Amino acid sequence: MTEITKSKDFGNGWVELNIGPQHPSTHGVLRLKVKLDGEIIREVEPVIGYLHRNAEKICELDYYCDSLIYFDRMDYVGAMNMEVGYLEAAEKLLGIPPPERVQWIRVIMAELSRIAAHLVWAGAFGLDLGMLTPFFYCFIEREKILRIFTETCGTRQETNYMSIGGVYQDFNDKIVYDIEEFIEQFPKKLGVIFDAYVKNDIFISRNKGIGILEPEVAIDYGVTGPMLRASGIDYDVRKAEPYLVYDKVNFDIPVSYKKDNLARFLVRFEEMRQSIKIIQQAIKKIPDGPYFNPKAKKSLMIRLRGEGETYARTESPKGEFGVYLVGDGGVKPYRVRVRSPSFKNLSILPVLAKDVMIADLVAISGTIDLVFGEVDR
Amino acid sequence: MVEILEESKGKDGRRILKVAKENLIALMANLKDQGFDHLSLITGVDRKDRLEVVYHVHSMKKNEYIVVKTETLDERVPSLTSLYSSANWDEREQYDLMGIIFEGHPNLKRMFLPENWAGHPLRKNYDLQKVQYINMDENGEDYATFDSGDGW
Amino acid sequence: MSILLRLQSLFSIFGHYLSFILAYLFETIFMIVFVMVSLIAVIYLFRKYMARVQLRIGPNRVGKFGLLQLIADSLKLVGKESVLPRGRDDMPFRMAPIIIFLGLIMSFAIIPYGSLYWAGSLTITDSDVSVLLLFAALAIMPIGELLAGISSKNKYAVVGALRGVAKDISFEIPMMISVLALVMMASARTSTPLNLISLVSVQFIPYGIPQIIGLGVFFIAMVARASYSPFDMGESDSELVAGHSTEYSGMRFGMFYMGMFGSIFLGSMIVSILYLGAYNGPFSGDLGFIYLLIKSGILVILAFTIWLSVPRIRIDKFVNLGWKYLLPASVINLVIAGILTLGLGI
Amino acid sequence: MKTGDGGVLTTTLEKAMEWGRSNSLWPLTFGLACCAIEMMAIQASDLDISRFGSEIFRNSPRQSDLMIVAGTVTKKMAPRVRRLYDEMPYPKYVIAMGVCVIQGGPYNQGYSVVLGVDKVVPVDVYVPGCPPTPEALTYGIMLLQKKIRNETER
Amino acid sequence: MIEVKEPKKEIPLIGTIKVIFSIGKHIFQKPVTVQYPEERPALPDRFRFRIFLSLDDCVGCTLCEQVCPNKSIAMQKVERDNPRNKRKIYPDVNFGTCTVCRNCEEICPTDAIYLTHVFETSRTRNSFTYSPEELSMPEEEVIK
Repeated sequence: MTEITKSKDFGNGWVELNIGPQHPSTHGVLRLKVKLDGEIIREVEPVIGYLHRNAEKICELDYYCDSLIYFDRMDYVGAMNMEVGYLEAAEKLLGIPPPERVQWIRVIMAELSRIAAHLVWAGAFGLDLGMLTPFFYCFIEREKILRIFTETCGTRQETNYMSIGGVYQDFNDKIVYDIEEFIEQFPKKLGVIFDAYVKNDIFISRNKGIGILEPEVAIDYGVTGPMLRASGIDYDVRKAEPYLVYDKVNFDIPVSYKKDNLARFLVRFEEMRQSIKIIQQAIKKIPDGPYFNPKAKKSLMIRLRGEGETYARTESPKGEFGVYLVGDGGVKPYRVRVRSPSFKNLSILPVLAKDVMIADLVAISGTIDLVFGEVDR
Repeated sequence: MVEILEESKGKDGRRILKVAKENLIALMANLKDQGFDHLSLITGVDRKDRLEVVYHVHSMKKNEYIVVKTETLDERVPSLTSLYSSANWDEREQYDLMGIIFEGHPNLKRMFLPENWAGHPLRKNYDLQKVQYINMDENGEDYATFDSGDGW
Repeated sequence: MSILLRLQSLFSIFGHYLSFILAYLFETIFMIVFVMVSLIAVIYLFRKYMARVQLRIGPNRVGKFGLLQLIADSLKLVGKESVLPRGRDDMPFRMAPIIIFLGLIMSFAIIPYGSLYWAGSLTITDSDVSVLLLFAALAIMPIGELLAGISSKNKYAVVGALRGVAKDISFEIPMMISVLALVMMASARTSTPLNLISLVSVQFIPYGIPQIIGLGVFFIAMVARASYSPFDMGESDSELVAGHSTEYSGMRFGMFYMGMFGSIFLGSMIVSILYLGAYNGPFSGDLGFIYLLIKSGILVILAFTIWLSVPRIRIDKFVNLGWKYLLPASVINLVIAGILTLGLGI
Repeated sequence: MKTGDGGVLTTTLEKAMEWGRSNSLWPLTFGLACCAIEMMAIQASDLDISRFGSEIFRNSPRQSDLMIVAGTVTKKMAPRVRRLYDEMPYPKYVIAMGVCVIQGGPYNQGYSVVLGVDKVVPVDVYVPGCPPTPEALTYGIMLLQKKIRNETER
Repeated sequence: MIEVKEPKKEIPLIGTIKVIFSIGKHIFQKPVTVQYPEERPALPDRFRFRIFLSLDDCVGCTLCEQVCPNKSIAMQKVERDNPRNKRKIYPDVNFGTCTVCRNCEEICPTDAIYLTHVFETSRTRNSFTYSPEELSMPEEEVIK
């Protein structure tokens, strides 16, 4: 909308069209330079950086405990997963392992957050395709999760719930009761949303066979998460390299061999059901104990020193989320590097959206599940 | 066999291989043959006197992780785009923020910032006090400027 | 007796010519007021209905139940700056919204409304070829959309307008064929089958029952004409920002907005006239207009529900649908109509 | 009718226009970052902004009255924000949502974030919070409505 | 690992009609909207938004200033009679940058700085720096 382009002559009647940065289907500030041949897209070039917020630089200027707020704002729809990812790296670097109870709490919160992220995606994907109503049903469910977050830690979206070696506040009975109530009624509501999508012939025809991603290409481009699993590779960091207590809960990785948009859609919905399964087990197994490591007392927060380097990878809603931390013995990190899954997943878009129609481009970029706080950081 | 300068284990228990930058491509090709098909991350670390480039390589089948490190004094490192497609954007990003020039990269343009942005922000000697501004010209292309009246 | 003649007789004290001029003037004012009021009602209904389906409340801050919401909207749109973008084709750009609105009002003028207690017959124009007139008037609105898209010199608008044309071509022919079947059936009973009033009067059973395929084809065509989801590729808001009306603002956009809601109301009125027996119903003598409103209201709500729950069809799939399914279906419908008319003599 | 102090008719008309404008603020679909999700949440069922007549999120800046700048405005994005603002027809209003937009927020020490969107476009109402809860944003919109009707100034 | 199956193929149009009806049925459900200005949402106890400062408790330790990730807190000299605060410095908070991360509340050794439920802090001017006195006042008084 906002860009001017002079009509360039490509010699074959192609028109250059700028989609974004303000465009309803770019989920934020993606700009796509598209070469159009009538309705058919011949070339796509994503231009990113419109939300480059220099998080990696600012993390170097702050204490270890403070950097957490920048991680919250990376994948802002699934903030808890980002916190888990950073703390996995930071706790190894600083040598402060979290107590058992904290690990279970983190698993529950991360999975709730994953559901919230997928719900936002599911609603926005419907809007991309021109389906207005499921968005609202998704957000009603998401509000319930945010309600649990508010009860637990006081803020809705950018929770900043976890701290090094612990969590900010402990679970109480009401929170446990609310979570149980939520997971009891959620599968039914999810079924309504799911049916609203997949029973629809038009929805199927818009997604089936569109945007086929071969597994070899996906690995070559570093695509992870639901996108890779929809291409038939059962790679999930929660199973491949279990962190927290994911090895103590029983869940399955949803895989599809169809490789198209519909497969990605189904995999994400199945992931939500698996998350419910994880929460159901975790809420029963959660042990008593302290909710933070005494080594990381609140008053000592700003005096933690770390040396060496760690790389921790976790499974965020978008894919493999990695944090590479380098410390030089001071109270502030020396280098923070984030492997953001959306960034890698976006790099596959020029391959997927070649010789498709404009409507398909919207559907494909919808299934990639982009969050720009994470792409641009 | 490629000559490995140093082999160690990090705090997280991952194998770290240190290699001279001349041998980098050979080592990576070798690793790719062994099944390390997923180049997960490229990181540049500014060690003040030298630049360190860290590659995290991962094998989907064997589920193994290897960290390859190399160092450069003249900001130049061979590009891995011929081996891994995922190196393309990562290297552009590191060139943008860290100023590492990847030789042989097909399209080494800045990822996030405009082309004429002065300096590379993640370097330790980058001066945050010197504020730069960005504006857009008639064609929709960005340019950076030190003049506060010309941009935001 | 139509409104025009009654008005003329009312003004007959002014002499023959003056009374006709006054009658035309008042009729036009009535017409525009009726269209405006019904549009406001439809938009308000849509916003409330959408809100309730989405488990929300909808506008309720201005006036009781937010009844004045549309007044506020239109006041705002009137007071808003109407931007004329640089690089436009001036004349078509200014004309396009007027053409759309004109086409809408013209089509409303041709519809037979039936009668209401003391007001008598509400039909405005009565012509022997009103079916042809109606479809001629309906064909005006796409021209406005095309002009709007091409003249704004915006790539989204151009693509939107071209999609609109492709869409129109693919449903126009099946629509006309299904109307042809209707006229064929009616011609067995009446000497003026092209007159909408006599077309309604011969529907002892609504033609939607023997012509169920035609009803489906025609309803799809009417939803597509109003560019409602799933056929809103012309202004698909998640792909082409706002399609052909991207560059319009202020009251000019307001006309597009009204045109969009007006054409679904118009479409459901036409469907109820052609297929559902219009103002006929039990005890319908003086209540005809109410029956028509109820029938078209149900169809409008059906169209809204479809809009809210169905994703957009891709344009090539729709063209495919138009030529490969709708056209054969309408031809089959024509054959059925022929058998019914000639063979069975219904 | 006397000129200068404005006749009764013009004031009534002016009042009516202000009433119309304040009750029909159509926001621009313009999400930048985290706050955009909360902006979507005010549109969603739990805190239904359509009660105030702002339900129609228009995609084209030409048809919208209110720009909710939701999320960090980076230096690269600022010219585009300005351009979108220029494309909107008068009368137009801007709400700065979230602390990133007000004064740079958590990123105020960095190199690529505009410290306050009021350097780019004139802002009518500032809603602090990171991100503001939907209720806080609704309060901001109500404040803007009051401002349009010249009722209060905060 | 489980394989996700594609949904069963239905007769064309039947599924779509089912979806239309199942969505249309929602009109009979009660709306979930909480009408904000009239009905206050029941905020949980732990909900946090605006920072308050208890002037009598503050000892001027500057820990909150150090821990604040985005330098929203600065120490101000306030002439006030408080025997525990020898240096007479109190924090002021810039709500134009505060991200409600609650680090200051956690680290405060005397619980002088804490967060409360007040969230109606919108303004029409870009001046969000609250002096220590203003921080200890309720929001309505600050506006005046």
